[in-house]
Amino acid sequence: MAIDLLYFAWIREAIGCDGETVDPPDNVTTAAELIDWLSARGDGYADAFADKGRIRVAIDQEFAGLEKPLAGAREVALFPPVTGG
Amino acid sequence: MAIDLLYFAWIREAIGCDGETVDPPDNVTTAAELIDWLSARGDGYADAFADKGRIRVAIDQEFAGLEKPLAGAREVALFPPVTGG
Amino acid sequence: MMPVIRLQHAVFDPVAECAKLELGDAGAVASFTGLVRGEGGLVALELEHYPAMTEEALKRIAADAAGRWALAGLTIVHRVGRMAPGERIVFVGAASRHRGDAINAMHFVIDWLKTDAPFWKREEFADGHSAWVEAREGDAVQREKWSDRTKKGCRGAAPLSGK
Amino acid sequence: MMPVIRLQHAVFDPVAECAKLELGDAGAVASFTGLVRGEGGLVALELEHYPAMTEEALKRIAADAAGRWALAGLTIVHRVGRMAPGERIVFVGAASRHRGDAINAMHFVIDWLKTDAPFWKREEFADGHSAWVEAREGDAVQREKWSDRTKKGCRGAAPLSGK
Repeated sequence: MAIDLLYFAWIREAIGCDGETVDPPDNVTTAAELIDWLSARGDGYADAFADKGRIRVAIDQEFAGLEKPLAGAREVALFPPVTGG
Repeated sequence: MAIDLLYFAWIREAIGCDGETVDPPDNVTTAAELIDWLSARGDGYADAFADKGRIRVAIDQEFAGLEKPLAGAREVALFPPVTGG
Repeated sequence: MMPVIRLQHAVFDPVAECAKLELGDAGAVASFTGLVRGEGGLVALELEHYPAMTEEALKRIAADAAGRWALAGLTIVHRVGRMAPGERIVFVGAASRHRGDAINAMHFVIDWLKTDAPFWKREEFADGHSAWVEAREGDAVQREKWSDRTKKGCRGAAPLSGK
Repeated sequence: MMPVIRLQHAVFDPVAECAKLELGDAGAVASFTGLVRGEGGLVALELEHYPAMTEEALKRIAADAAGRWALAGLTIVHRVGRMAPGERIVFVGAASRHRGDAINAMHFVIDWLKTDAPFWKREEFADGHSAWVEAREGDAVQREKWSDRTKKGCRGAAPLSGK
């Protein structure tokens, strides 16, 4: 099923776009698996996701752990630890 | 030896003046004893100092406990618990 | 009490924000203002955010604060986009009858803003280079302190900042 | 860092106070403003103080705060005399590189002001009666919390407010 991906900060810069729509295979069931699948797409992705410990996720605009099932998610955002305020 | 007394807030109101110079006898050696000696001077004083637990003291412009020796103090202030800020 | 939450590109005036909080006759107003520091040759700060999520995240933090302390008013103003040294980035103000409630609510909100709102800072320097600000582990630690202090309304989620 | 301490009859403007703290490029400014509440038919608040001692007491509290936290600026403005509902009584502002330092220093100063500075409040009401404000035991308790948190610079004197 199609998922809208959003990238922020240096993840956006490494990948070279601020988002895209993807249709990952059925064996991609969590954010962590989605990241692994994306990393195989090319250098920019591999660079962006080289250290999974530095990646944070929001699924359908709710912060989530990397192991949370995507379970029909429409929008997944991948970004570094937040630094606002 | 002469001591300048200063009264604040409802202690000032009960006594009816904001200060005076007194010369207590030698057996008045602490703020607590000074308060007892003053209380014998009349109704206003007795009212002001009826509850010693509600009296705070500064000796020569330093906050002090009631039992602190006056030891040559020049200025003693008697007042209720502070309520600023 | 309806929290006031504003996300904006434009500069803002904390005076106006505080004045509104003071008008509530609550007696105690605490505020925090974060500004862009111009040190190390910094010429600009760029604040990126996740538009679809940001306001919701701020509302949630505000609601958590309102659930923990007796507040007469709560205001969060957060800028996004490009800003210059000396400009204000964020304002948090809280009003209450009790100074402790106003101060703690303000402190809570700014701590949680640092860890639970989707903002990212990039610094641009005079020599042309730029760098994304790294999350500080201390922010996650500071945020966690609040779970010890008051239970009511605690969300208990993992911090999004830090390692 | 030289604390700014002002004791005055005149109304003051927290804007001007905050602006000075913001100019220091410290990045974090926390402030507290206490105002006269107009509830219960209150028409005026009279603030009496011990002129020869007050400024020294404020200086000492400011020095204690400066000894505990890394501050770029610290401002205390306290009014004395007669004031109307809605008017500001006290302002405490602290600037630091670290938000925690600015917020904690501000919180410390206002807590200690409540217990260790020679001010007394009298409230006047619309029906003509007036009453001295009673010290709140909570103020002494709140003030004592600081002795647990940081040892450095702690004076350890008994609270002057409370029972």
